[in-house]
Amino acid sequence: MTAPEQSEMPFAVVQGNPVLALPRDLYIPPDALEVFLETFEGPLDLLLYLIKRQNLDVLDIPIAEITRQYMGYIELMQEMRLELAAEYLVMAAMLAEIKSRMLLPRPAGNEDEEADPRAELIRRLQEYERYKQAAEDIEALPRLHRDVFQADVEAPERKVVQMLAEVTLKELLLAFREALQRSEMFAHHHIQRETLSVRQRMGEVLGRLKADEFTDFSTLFAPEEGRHGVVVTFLAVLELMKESLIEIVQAEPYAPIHVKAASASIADGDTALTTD
Amino acid sequence: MNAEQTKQIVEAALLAAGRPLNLDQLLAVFGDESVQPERDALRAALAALADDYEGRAIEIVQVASGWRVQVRAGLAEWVGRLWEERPTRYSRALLETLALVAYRQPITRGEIEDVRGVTVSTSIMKTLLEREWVRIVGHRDVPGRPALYGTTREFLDYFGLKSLDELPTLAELRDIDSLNVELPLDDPNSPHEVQAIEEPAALADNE
Amino acid sequence: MNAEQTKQIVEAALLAAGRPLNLDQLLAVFGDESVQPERDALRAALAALADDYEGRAIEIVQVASGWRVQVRAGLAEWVGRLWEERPTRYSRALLETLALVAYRQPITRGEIEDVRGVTVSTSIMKTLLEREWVRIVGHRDVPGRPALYGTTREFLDYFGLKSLDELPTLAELRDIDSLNVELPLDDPNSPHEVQAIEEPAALADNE
Repeated sequence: MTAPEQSEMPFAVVQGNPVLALPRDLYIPPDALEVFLETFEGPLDLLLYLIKRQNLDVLDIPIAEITRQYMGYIELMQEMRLELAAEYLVMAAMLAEIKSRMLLPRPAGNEDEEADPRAELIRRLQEYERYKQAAEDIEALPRLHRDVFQADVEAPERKVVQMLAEVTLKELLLAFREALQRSEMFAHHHIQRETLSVRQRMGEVLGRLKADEFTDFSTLFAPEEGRHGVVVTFLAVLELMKESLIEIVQAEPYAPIHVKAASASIADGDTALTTD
Repeated sequence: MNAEQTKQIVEAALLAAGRPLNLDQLLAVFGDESVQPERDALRAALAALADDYEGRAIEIVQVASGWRVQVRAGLAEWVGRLWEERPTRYSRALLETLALVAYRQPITRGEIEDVRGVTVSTSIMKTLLEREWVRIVGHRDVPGRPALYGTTREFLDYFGLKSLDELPTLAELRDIDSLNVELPLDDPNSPHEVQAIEEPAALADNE
Repeated sequence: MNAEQTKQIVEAALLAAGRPLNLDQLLAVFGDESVQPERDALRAALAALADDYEGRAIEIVQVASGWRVQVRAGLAEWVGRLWEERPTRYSRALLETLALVAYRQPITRGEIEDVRGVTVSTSIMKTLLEREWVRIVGHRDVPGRPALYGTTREFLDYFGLKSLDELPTLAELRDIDSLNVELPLDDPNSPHEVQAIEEPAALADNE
């Protein structure tokens, strides 16, 4: 690729005069130019560069001149086959439009009402410039791991202790209600208040029984619980039997009754009762 | 570079490194050889620092890979609390599982899954068992002999219940807001709605 | 517990934590409430430590999430040599995006693009989110419900700020009409006096 020739675009400003033509003897390697062009963060950034380079005030940009320079860069970028973001072309169109509006004579007498055609562009340039500056300010802030190093001293026994989460009963019940609503368990009212204590007792009884050892049936009952407690235990035992969770044996009538947790080997004669 | 500056740079390096530094690594901090202090000057700086740290929270020790600054062992009890992890909230899946165990115990995992319509992860059962809210009370006598789960006394204690009977019936559950009168669900004095994260004693005061 | 012990525990915690600690976190190190010192006692301990560190290699600074002990700025040059990796350089595109989020939060990606005049790549937003400098704080109630971004405490910590108020002042916008009355334009004092307090030499790369 040959060095680009851009007659109108100043590559430098020498003593205030823009150097429009690339001196024939100055060769800029295409790679370097590419890097240079790629440093722009978009059309606003490029425009700001063009303005700042000539020490112009953003508020009073010579639109015709800046537009010409901008178009020069766009052509150069296209010539370099840089991937040109669509935003650059949109800006080119905007500049062209402003330029043409600047050429129109303003109606005399209502200068104030007629907005400067450059106003929107100037607003955007200023807006962008202040955040560009802000980015540079942030870049200059002392930064952790670059300018600031935090003390990090070895601690004895650095073990992580996992704390336990807390739950309220209400949360638990709300979760349950939702599960029930999904499962339509509400349709069958087969769990009543009464059976809850039976179910609790089923767990308790089952927990006391072993599969390889018989337990005396009578020891399952605690007389101090009263009649109600005995009934609950009895219902629990019946329920456990129904669910084939326990085995009950009695050698002969009136002999002591023994209970053990069901195990597969003994229960082979049984039709396995799955839960309903 | 004077001894004071050398000591400051050594201290800064040791405190910030987060790992032990040997003499060579400490020297490298100073830049290339022309500006590095003598090794003896470094040793002197380390000794001076050890003196400075006398009676302070930290100490300099020499370990296999070099020198390091560490918190004195006597302060371990306090510093160790820095790494107590905040509890994560329990998932809805876990709460549903727990509720099903409470209401339908003894119950197998498969039966819980039938009601919930989704699988119950092993980690949920593990958490509930570790928390000692749930225990294995037996095995159902079907192929595979699945474990039967039930709730524990700790479960009742935690939720401030004397027995499972105190849990609302399913009918009552439909209108959970009316339960407040019967159950210690919402103590107006303790804001339970915002739950709990750091409030282990929250349920105790319901009793 | 006397003031000296309190100071030692505070120092040990700050040095070992590897992150800033606020008063609550420092209090928690002491154990449960019955044994925690008064907050004023903690503040006194922090002040005493700051005095101790006078003239030493480290200092205590307050950032958004609390206090941290760090190497004094003058020693960063040496300490930086401990790590072979060069500190990450962030692109201008990323820093400009970050600046817009910091100064104009909550802000959508589209609004950032409007100001910058170019699209903001997904990878930039991803990097900012992964670094935890930026987070989604909500969604704007317009079609598509675009995410609104804001900065985090980690962002402030990272840049050594206590709050967003400490960000460098944003340049003021000048009105185009002011041009006509304020001629001549070349008053060297006027346009830039409102600029950032610390003028970085960073513009150099623009020529």
